[in-house]
Amino acid sequence: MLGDGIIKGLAETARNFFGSYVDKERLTTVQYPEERLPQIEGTRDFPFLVYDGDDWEKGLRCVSCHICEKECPPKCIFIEKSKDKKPDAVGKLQFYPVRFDIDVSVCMSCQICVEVCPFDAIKMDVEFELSSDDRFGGLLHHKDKLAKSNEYYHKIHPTEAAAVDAALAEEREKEKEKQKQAALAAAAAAAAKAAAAPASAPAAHVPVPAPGTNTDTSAKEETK
Amino acid sequence: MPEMIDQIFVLLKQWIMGYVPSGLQPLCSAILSVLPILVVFPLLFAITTVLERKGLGRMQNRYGPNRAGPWGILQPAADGIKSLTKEDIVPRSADHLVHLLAPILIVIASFLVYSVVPVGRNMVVVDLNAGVLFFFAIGSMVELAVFMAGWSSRSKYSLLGAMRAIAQMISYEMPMVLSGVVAIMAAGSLSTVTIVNMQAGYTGIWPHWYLFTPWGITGYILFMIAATAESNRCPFDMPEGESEIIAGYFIEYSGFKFALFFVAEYLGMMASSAMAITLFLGGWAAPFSFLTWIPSWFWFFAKLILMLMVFIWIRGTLPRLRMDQLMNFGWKFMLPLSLINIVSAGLWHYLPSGFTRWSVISLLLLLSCFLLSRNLRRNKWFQERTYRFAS
Amino acid sequence: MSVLTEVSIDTISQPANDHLHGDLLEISMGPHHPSTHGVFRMNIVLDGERVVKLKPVFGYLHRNHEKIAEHETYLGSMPYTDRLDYICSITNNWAYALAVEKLAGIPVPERAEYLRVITGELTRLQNHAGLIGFLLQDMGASGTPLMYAFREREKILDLFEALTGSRMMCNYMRFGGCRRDLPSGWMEHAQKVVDGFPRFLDEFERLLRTNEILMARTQGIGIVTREQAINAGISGPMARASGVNYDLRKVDKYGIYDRFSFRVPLGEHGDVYDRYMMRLLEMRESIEILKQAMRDLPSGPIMDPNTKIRNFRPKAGEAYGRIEAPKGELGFYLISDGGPNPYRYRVRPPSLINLTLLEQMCLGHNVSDVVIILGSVDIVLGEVDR
Amino acid sequence: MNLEEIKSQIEANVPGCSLEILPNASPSGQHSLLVDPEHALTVASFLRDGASPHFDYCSNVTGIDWPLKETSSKQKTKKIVDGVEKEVEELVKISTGNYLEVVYHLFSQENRQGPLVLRMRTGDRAERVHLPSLTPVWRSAEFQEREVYDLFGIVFDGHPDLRRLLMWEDFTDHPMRKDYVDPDDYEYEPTAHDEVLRRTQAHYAAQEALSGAEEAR
Amino acid sequence: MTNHMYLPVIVLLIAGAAFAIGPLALAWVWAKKFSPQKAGPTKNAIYECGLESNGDAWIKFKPGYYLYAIIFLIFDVEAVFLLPFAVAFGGFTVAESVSMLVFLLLLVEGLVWAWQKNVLSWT
Amino acid sequence: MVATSLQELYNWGRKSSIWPLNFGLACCAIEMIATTMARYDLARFGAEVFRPSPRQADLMIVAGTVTKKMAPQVVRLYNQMAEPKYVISMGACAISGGPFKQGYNVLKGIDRYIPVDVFIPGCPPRPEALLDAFLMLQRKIDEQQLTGPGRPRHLQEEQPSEFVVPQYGQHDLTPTRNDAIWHAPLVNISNAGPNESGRD
Repeated sequence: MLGDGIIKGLAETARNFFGSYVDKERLTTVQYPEERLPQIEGTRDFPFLVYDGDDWEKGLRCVSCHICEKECPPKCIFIEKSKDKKPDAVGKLQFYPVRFDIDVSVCMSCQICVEVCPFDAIKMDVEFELSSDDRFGGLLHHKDKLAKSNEYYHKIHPTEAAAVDAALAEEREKEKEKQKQAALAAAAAAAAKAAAAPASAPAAHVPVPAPGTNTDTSAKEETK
Repeated sequence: MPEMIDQIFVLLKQWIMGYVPSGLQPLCSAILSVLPILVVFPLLFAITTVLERKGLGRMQNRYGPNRAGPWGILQPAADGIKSLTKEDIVPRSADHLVHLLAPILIVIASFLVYSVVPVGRNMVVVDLNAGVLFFFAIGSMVELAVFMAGWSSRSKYSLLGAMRAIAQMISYEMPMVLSGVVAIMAAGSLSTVTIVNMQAGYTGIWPHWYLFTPWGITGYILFMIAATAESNRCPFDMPEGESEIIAGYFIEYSGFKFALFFVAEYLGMMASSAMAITLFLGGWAAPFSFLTWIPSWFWFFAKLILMLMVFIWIRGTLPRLRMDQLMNFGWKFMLPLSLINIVSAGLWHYLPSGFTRWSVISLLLLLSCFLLSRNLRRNKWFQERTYRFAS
Repeated sequence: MSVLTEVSIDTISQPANDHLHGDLLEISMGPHHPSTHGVFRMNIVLDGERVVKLKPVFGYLHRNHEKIAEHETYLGSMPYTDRLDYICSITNNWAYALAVEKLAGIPVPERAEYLRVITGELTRLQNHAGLIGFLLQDMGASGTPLMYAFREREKILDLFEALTGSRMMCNYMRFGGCRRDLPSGWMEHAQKVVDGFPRFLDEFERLLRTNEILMARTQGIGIVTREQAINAGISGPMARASGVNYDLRKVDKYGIYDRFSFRVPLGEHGDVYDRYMMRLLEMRESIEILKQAMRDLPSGPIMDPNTKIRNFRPKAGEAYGRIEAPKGELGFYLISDGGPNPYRYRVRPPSLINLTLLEQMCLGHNVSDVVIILGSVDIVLGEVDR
Repeated sequence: MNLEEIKSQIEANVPGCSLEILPNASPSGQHSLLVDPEHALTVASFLRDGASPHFDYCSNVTGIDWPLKETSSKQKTKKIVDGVEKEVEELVKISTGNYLEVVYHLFSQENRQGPLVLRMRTGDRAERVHLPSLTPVWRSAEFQEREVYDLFGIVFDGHPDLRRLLMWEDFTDHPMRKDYVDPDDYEYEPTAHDEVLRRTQAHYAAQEALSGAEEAR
Repeated sequence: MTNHMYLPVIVLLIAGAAFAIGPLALAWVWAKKFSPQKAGPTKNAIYECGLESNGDAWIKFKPGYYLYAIIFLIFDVEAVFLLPFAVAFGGFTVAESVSMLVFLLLLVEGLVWAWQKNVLSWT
Repeated sequence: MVATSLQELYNWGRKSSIWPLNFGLACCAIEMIATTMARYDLARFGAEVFRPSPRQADLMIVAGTVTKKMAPQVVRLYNQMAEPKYVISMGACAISGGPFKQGYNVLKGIDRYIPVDVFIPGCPPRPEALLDAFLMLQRKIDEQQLTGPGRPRHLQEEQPSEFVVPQYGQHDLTPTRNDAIWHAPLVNISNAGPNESGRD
């Protein structure tokens, strides 16, 4: 009979129509600004820089090795390496980025920077409400905007962050062990040489510059 | 008391008329009759658009507009303000006058047809003794306006839309008129008021609607299909066929001119529904004898909204036909069937009432429906298929 | 200068000087058109509404993928492949990874192969669901089938997001494995989605499979015969709708596809309806594969331990690797000169080649048919123009 | 399927054609067959209809640009220097390339075999860029050959509709060639790198010269 | 009464026209007062999918379309005859009805003829 | 008083009824479609009426890569839209060329030719990000003045409503940008020298 397929279809839409009043499956809308979908843990949007401790400038894990900049497929990262070294959150002397820009208007959220970073310094954020009406200022994120604390990282990607922390701790442990060994060896060597010459000051005692003296002065000047 | 409420608008008008000097009485009476139409139907149009958008939303597992005003009911107001303040663009090469006249004409035509629709007991603008004829005649003006719009825009897509529109509308004009003829035969009058009055009686609790006869239901379905095509609604929305010819005949219209086409489309849809109600669903008559205490105008609008919802429902479900299929369906199925329907309505008149009459006419109609649809499906490209699998 | 000079009306022989013919109408459909699936353009010459000539015009989304890839490292091209056929990023990743693996001779651990099959078949599900939704949208159904299709698609996208981090641009595969192992709870969630999918298919079939309008609109439209399909290099569901029994999952048995039992649906007529039904039937087969793969998923590493991701330099040579992407045969042809970038990087786009017969399919049909024929080919412009 | 066998099959059936097997060092082992352009169409028809297996399915067509590449290596040669034969190390320039190449990947759907990689080379990269079109044999080559024509500039004789595929008609370059120079439109790049940066700088210098009012910080 | 019969229709006609023209006039006033109309060569060109339109849309369109109009005319005339017949039908004798049936059949024959001639096949 | 309420009404009407142009270019278009679908439901804001004709649309969502071949068409479509009209540049490609900006056929940002109201970064942006941008556009509309010198472009007589449509050239589009609307900041070249330390 002409029309039975049509009637079957009509029945289906009617079922959905009435179902939408009783069944959550048939009313899937999440009313965005008020309601939000539960955040999925693995989500990635744009990269951010992780820092340890409280001071974002001091605690940045980034040592500006330029690996992410080189590997970034669309080349949206721009790093300027410092000329001097500063102690990081655990007190180790490191180079640091004088300038670390990510152009989110170019970034393709591919996560390759995260993958290649040997220092776990760059991670993916879940923040997506970055709309702006300022094409040049609003979408070029500088170091200050990119730096986010490790706690924040734990909040958005708990499992991953825990794994990263464990790995870092292990590495530090190893590092410490190595340093200890080195120190022991050095001590032994020093002891052997003790008679010959007085021990020179170990490298870890370089005076620390006052915090905030050399901030990202250049970063802000670039765009207007 | 029920009569009081039923006739409240009529009484209101009479009360006002009492204060009007007799010289102005005809004019005032006319204005008072026309005013409600100008208020009620555009309002109904606004409600329908909200209903449609929210209803479609619900069919599609979502809410639909719910931000403008409480529950989104002010959405049409926002759309209206936006349309009013939107720039009006007329293509350079277009025929400016015709381009301007088309939306005006289509709205006029859409309003005029309401003058013969009885929306309640004693509630009709003018009881023309050729009311149905008037309805169809004025309804054809819409076709003209649509063609004017499409042709004057001088865009290729609008030209295609206009060509489709004119072909489609004249093809479905015939089944629409002919399927209405059966009701006229039964009522013996072209006056819409008489036709409704003829259906106002009851047998037991059942009303004397023409819908409840074999030729009536056939006529009703044919009329509704034709009305869908006449008002360019899905699945017959070829003249504006969004996915094919972009926006069809009104592709070059912006601002309020475009809104007027929108208004006219819905007014046309409501007018066709109103005529279907008048011809087959007993107009303002209550569906059961024990419900007659509810005012007649309520029943009319209840039926109207119900039918609009069916339109929306269909729109939410069906894909569009193709032009040639539409024409085939119109000329090779609708037209012959409506002619047969006229014959069977005639036979009905001469056969003795009772079960025989029912079964003979039903059989005749079903058989012809079956044969005609088989003819439509004769094409080898119209079958369910089974598929083979390679492993 | 007009871009429309490409098809000139003079070059078309006017139909017989018959009083039943008017002037020909030359129309450009696209690049902005609601149903050209992006920025595709067809120059159409119409006699009334009948198509007498149709020339596709490409390039409105030519994003220089191949040229950019010649400047990128092998790893750096991986996220770009996501954006080829942007609906099925995972299968693109897979094809590219496969080509690189062939080029450099990299083995893939078993668990990674299973993960590839699972994500790849999920991709096929969501692509086909989306396609039939779009096809019906082109046919004029006002959104409802598309909404239902996207309702299901969102569920699969949630799975992708949980696994790969992104809804559409998954960037999931690496040469020698996959990027990330399953997070906890993913498998149960996926199981639920896969088990619920047939219900959606049933619903969809009730909604439209036997619909008279759908049958009338799609049957006998845009016919491609078996011989034409093979000669024109048509692949994927579109070829199978014409009865070509050529599914690379069966032919090449790449990855671990020889371990699963599934059937390949074949059409007879090669018209739009067959292509539509191929997608519906293939989804059911994909569900079968998914069930088997999820049942058999072994544990183990997901990356080949000897493969470097950074500073990856394959030996000089070339390789052509191909997979059965949802749209057809997706191939990558790579030439290495020993450097960190491919010397030549070529994508064999199924969408583009499936369009070869577009004109032939459309001739003699209506404008309305053109959009559904195009819809049934299942093109994605990112891949057509690259 | 063996490439040698196919080669001998073709040689037996297409007289006068010169074929060469180009080895492929990669683990994929997809060696290719270099066909001379004069006989390519005959060879193609034979491969489709006469060869066993029938290569009825041409999957992929693409072009490759091999610009002139001069490598110099030191070679020891014997030379008579001052009347005495000496072994002298000499810089020998080896030039390779300087041609455009088209590659066809053929498969047999019937026997499910492949790929057979067919190659053709042009005479040089400037004038002698004509090659026979294989579209008459495999329709699937139609768009792909157009693409090669567009992006590499190889002219396919016998192609039914050879126009640019991806770029616009008035475009004069062939962007996939290795020596293609991109248009200079990087006026502003917040995170400019390498080549882009150099071009941006050049651009800005030029701009400053034009309008001195702009303050270059 | 009869001379006022069509007065409401005329009023409705005027009102309908006002309903259309009123907002258009309002929009015009708005444009004059606040939001200037900005015509331009591209803006007021014909829309064709974002390209410049090539060739005119006002062509000699396929005459096949007009055949439908002719057939429509025939049947419209039929309807004009049918309507009075329908009104008077209640009082007809069988013979009168049969004569009307003959008239109908003649038209049906015309339809069948057109059908056979493939005039009703839309291409 | 009257003017204020008129302005409020005007802004409310415009912002509650933004009809986007049915216009998708690439990947982002799929997310744009997803935004209109049941889960995100752009219709709640009255914006599900995707008009296929630019005459009836208010908002152009440039969703995806604008190639040089497509740019003239995009500008022409924008020109053919009726005022007031808004543009959302959705996704990295539309803003700056994004990942494909090094391609020879990719336009480095649609704002070179037409004025853009809101930029959404992301590749592609999540549907929520589009909703967020949409809300931002609504806020922007809400703040617009009906009179006075601060009134938006479309209310000012002297401001253009259509922009130069670029032409296909032999190597590139001509002009490569519309200087009237596109003002790039100058790069601090000395700071961004190519041969700095740590780069290899």
